[in-house]
Amino acid sequence: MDFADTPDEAAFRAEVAAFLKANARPLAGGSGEGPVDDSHVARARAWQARRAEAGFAGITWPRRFGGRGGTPMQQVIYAQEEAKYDVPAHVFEIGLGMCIPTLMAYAPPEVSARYVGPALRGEEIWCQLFSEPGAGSDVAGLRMRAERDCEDWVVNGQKIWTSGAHFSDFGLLLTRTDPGVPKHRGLTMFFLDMRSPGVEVRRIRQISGTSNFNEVFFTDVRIPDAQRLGAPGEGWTVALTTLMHERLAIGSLPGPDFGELLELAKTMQVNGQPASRDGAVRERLADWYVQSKGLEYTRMRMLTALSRGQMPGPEASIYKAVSASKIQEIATFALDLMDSAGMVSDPQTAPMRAVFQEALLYSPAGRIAGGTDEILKNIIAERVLGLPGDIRVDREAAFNALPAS
Amino acid sequence: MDFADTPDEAAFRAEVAAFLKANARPLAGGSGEGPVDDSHVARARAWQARRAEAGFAGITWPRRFGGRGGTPMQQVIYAQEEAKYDVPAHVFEIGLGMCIPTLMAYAPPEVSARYVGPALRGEEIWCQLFSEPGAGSDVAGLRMRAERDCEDWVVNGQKIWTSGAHFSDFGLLLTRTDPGVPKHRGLTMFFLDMRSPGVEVRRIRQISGTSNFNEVFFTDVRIPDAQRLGAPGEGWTVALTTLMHERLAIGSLPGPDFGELLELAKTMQVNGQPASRDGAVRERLADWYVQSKGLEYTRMRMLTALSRGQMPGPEASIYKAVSASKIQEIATFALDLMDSAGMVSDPQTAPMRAVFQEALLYSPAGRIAGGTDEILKNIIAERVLGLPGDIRVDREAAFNALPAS
Amino acid sequence: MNFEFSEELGAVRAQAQSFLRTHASGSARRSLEQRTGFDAALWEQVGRLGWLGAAIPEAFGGIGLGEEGLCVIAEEVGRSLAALPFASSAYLAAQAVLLFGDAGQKARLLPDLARGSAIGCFALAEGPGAPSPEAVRAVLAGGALTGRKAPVVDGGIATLAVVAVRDHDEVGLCVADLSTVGVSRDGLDTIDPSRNVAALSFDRCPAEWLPGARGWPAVMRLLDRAAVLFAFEQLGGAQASLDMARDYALQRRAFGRQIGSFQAIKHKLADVYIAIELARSNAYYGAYALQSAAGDMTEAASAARVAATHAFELASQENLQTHGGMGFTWESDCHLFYRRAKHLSLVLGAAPFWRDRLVGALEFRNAA
Amino acid sequence: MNFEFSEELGAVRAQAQSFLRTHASGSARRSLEQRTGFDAALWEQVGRLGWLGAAIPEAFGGIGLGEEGLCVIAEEVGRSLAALPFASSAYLAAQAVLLFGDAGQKARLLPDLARGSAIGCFALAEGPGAPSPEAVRAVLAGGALTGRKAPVVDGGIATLAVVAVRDHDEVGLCVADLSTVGVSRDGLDTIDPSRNVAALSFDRCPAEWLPGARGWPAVMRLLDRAAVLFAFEQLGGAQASLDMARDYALQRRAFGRQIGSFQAIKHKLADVYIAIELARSNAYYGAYALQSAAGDMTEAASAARVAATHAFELASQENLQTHGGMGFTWESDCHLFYRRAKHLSLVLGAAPFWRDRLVGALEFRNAA
Repeated sequence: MDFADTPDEAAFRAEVAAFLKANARPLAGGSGEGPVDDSHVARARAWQARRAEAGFAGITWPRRFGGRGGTPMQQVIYAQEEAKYDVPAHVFEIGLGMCIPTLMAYAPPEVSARYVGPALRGEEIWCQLFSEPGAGSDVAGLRMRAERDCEDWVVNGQKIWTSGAHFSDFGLLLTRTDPGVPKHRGLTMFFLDMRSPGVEVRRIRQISGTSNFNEVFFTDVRIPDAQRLGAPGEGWTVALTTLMHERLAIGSLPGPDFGELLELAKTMQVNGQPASRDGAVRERLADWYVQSKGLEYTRMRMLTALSRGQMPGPEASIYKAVSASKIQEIATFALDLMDSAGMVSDPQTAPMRAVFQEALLYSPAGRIAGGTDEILKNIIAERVLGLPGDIRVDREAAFNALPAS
Repeated sequence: MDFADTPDEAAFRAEVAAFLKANARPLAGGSGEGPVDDSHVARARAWQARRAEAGFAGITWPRRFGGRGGTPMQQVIYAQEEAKYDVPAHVFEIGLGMCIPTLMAYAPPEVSARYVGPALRGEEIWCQLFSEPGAGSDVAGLRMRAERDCEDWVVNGQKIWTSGAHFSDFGLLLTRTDPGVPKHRGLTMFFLDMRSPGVEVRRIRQISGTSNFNEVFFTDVRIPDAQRLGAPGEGWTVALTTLMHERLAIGSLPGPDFGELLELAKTMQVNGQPASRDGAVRERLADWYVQSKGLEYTRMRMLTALSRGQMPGPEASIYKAVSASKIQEIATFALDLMDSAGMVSDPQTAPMRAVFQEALLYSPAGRIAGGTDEILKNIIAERVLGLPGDIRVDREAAFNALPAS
Repeated sequence: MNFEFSEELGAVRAQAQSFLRTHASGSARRSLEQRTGFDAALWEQVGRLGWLGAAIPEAFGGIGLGEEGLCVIAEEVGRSLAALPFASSAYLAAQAVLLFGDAGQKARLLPDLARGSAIGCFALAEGPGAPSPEAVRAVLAGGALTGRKAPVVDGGIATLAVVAVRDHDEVGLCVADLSTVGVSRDGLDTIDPSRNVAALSFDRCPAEWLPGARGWPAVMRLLDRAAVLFAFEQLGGAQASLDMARDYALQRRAFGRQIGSFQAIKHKLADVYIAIELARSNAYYGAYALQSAAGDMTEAASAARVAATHAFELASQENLQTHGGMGFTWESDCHLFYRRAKHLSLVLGAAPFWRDRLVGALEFRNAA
Repeated sequence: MNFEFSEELGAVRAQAQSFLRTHASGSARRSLEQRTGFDAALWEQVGRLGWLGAAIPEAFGGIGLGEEGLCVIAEEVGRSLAALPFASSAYLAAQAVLLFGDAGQKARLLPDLARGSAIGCFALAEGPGAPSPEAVRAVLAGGALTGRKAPVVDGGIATLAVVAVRDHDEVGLCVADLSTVGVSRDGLDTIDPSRNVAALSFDRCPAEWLPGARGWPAVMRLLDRAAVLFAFEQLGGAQASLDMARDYALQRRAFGRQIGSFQAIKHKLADVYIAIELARSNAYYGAYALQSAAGDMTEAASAARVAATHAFELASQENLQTHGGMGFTWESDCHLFYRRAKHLSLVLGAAPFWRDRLVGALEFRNAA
């Protein structure tokens, strides 16, 4: 065993490193990503254009659409190297990671040709509009209605949890076109211009105070039939393509880990000695180290598989299943170590600039967004272990005969 | 708040205490219950006769059947006081706690009159034959066939997990008399003489080495129709009466608790000091204390309700739900404290006469027998919290159309 | 066997519950969004109802319901999430004066605390770490108090403070009027902005000892007693969280069924129920020990506190989780419970402190 | 990125798996019921296959597959539950001689250990408690070993023992032939009677130092290396437990459905899967550290050991639980895994010892 690149991988890594060194500043502490405001989006567009110019955008995409025609391992190597630099990358993750691959799979070549290039060069940003207030874990239970009217479809309803909707140019939209058939069979996928009349975007405020998501309201929005992806009623199949790409993007969540806790434990006191000497603290430090390293090495095993030409599957669900609740537990435990002062969340006052207090408030979202703990365990049980699906009462009944939530 | 008896309760307690003091030896360490061999059963019969003679058997039963016509609280007071004495009581728990109450509820008065007295006086012991190899948590899925033949029923099949079958005189037997209707509607209840031709009892060896249970095989066993309880096809309703009485009997399970662990922790070393000084050990001691006291005080709250004339309900499920896995966790943790010597199970050598090693081996059964962890949580969710039942696919189909396990 | 609150206190509970349902609804959210940390109008009403004097004898302006009465009200305050300095004033400041004050102090301070015209707070911590005598560095010497206490819950809105101080080697409690010169207050941002928290600085501020509270054991006695009352407040919050989760699980549908029909949700909420029942039973025993001056007050208080902290944290986390995406939005009330659960778990010694204290008491008893 | 065993070792694994499926089936049950604690016939075959010499150089009679080769075989031995003194002899005794013996000792001892004609055991503990130099009281002085070691896994069937001893203040390892006078052995009943465990008493028994193993750090170095190999054996047992549980959950029906369709079972087994994957990944890193002599051997070994102990204990417990009533009968194999899981978790320092060791190493690295 070793952690070395193959000769091809090493050559590609060197090429990437040279590009980055010439074009970006190395990270100097922090995540390098500030709040997603207009200027951030502008910087992200500029960086995406630079990447594309250098041939590092769409690394795995076909050359005919402007991609590099490279391997998934090259994609990973690029991401590993880029993570060392202070560049604004997240703005394009959903569009390039999920929406455009779906477009390339289902749109006629001339349509793809129109949209792929601008997306690749950061000129147009895409978002994904699937979830609804009544359709979260159960995406296929969505109600947004699209009705045919001559050459257009008329769309009414509400989407939610739409990352980046407020700065996106285009959106991938899953709608219900036939409520009279079972739920999975009455869906149709479209893409649309987010500036279409009747589209209204509102930010959602989270308990952490930030707004990573939006609600998007549709009132008589007209979408040309030419912007349909896949046949009417085939939207679920199209959506599975998108969601498959989402799963590949799931990683462990950022947040304080055993290292931060060890640092804290050295400065806190328990019974007159450093908390790091306390058995209960040491037990947790050890267990969280083992979990974190376990995830890190699991990723290396998956990369090894990728490097050998295999594709990782639903096993990747364990990242979020483990790390989401771990962050919440670490935050809770760290606050307990500070005792009453643990309630103070002012970064000027709280130990370690309040990383633990912040984590207390954002970690609950980590256990829900992008798949709840419960959905992830279902995925592992069904798709990895091969256990049966839950009993479904909604498979065969017409959608409009199901009770509403 | 106080823990005092009402005047009536105090008078009854004094009466019980006087009887016990005159007729039994106080407990001197240990549970007072040895292995259930022939001599134990004989002692148990003798003690039951003495109790009955003094009016302390069937405390809550009607006087017309030889009971005392007392209150559930008197039953509890008797049990509390008796628990201080070295008397063999468990042999009759199932018969008097579950079988005879079912008989009294469903048999004609003259039949009850024949059986209740002998059971009360310890002359006849009863067991309960419900579970089968293919019907554990799902008792109503049982397959044992009873077919009508003139004035008799002919029974074939196998029962399992039958406590005390090898020393019982009579049994309460749930059978399937109509496989052509949905599962809950095709059952019929009988009682039978355990010495009937065709009944064969085999002991089951558990991993702890003891045999608390039996398998019972039925080959063309004939049961007179007069020994049917309830109408044919009404067996499930009759069984619910029996099972309701079972639930009331559930208590916390015996096994090592925080007290034993504290004692061990004082003699084991962690990093050169007594393990009881180690933070991880202290955390567990505290949490297990809180759990145990929580159960103890919960019982007091239920007794208060009982004393006020209310009946405890499915809330009692929390005893076993908490204590079964607690014992397994305590045993596991205690062995870890001993490190490699924790594997030695010889009571002469192992710390504290190997209570923790023994608990390691018997505790898994505690999480299963009398309701698995999973079933208990379902009961709490459905019957206490009012959440919906699991989706049932077996409610309406004919039993013989269901796939076999 | 009479291990339940009396019928009289049952009536007190019913009245408190119904009053708070009407008047405290939205109290926490208003306090959170307007950053007042305090619902002044509700406080005035609560004072008029006599709740603040529940455990204060009638001779000092209370209504003499006893400690059990205060437990019952504490549970309802917790359930309602009311943004009140109730705990600071009634469980800590008033109890300190009642337990440790001399006759003059009781007569002077308790009536105002009982009617709510005075608001008390309790100033123990001086930065991170569990309660300990060594951590008390504020000094009271010659009637002048100097030091900095933080965080002090309700420190920004209180009129008087019970303060842990030292005079050379001796640690104890004193009482200080917060309107005098030499007191400065700085508001602190916390994880639960529906509650007021401040740093209090005393610069040669006039203060007087509570004569009965000299020595660390007296401070711990106050903490033990308050821990039971906090446990009831936490219990109320835990039960409200579970009720909210259950109602949502019955109402919300996914995959064509109520989400409460999935075992993942059912067993999660069963676990929460179990934690709450264990906490309730331990809290009851705490109330019994509080009222009856039982010999095992430390074990009773520690167990009640540990169990209630666990129950409210778990219940509020899993309530949020049960609500899915809506759970982590600002508009949902889930985060109000989640914040309050952590706030209450930290306010008077966190769980590790109480676990250690519990085992210490068990060792002592076992050795004795 | 090449974080996977080589194709060659993949073939070794396949061969081992297939051999053990045929020849080790029932080995643990026979050993348990006949109280032999040992499957002698299987041991002979395993010796002939060269497995015992997997990590022993060819010069000393081994087959030179390296430490990674031994890891792969260890996982398969664990999966099969084979009742063999494999760990005692191959991970501990042979490794001790290889690491710390002089040329003469290696030449004399290793070939027999490699072919299985000698069986080694490792005698460290002297009663309850985690490994520590202070707990070593057996004395080697003037070539004579005196002391009592218990428990010693495979102590009743081994032909030679590597023994932790002291000479005044210095602790280290020596090797003793168990057929000499002065050795007495007493069998010990344990929670896993499928394995032999004994107390070994040495009364002025001839023994010789392993020259490289003077000082406690050398003992710990052996433990670190063995911990990785034990982790693979535990991992194999954990995976076999999960496979058994999944198969049963697919086959067994209740309430008209496969029990594997209930979320309570699905999520339980998902938790087991997660524990196993984390353990597997940590064990892989342990194998890498073992083979490459990486600088973080202690962290790698401790993490592998802690994760594998947790995984096998959880997997074997929940396999039993998934089987319901059948799970706790003597006839079911569930208890064989359950017993072995606890046996393996105790055999070389239990989880608390390794957690403490891990954090100690992290503190040291962090401070350095």
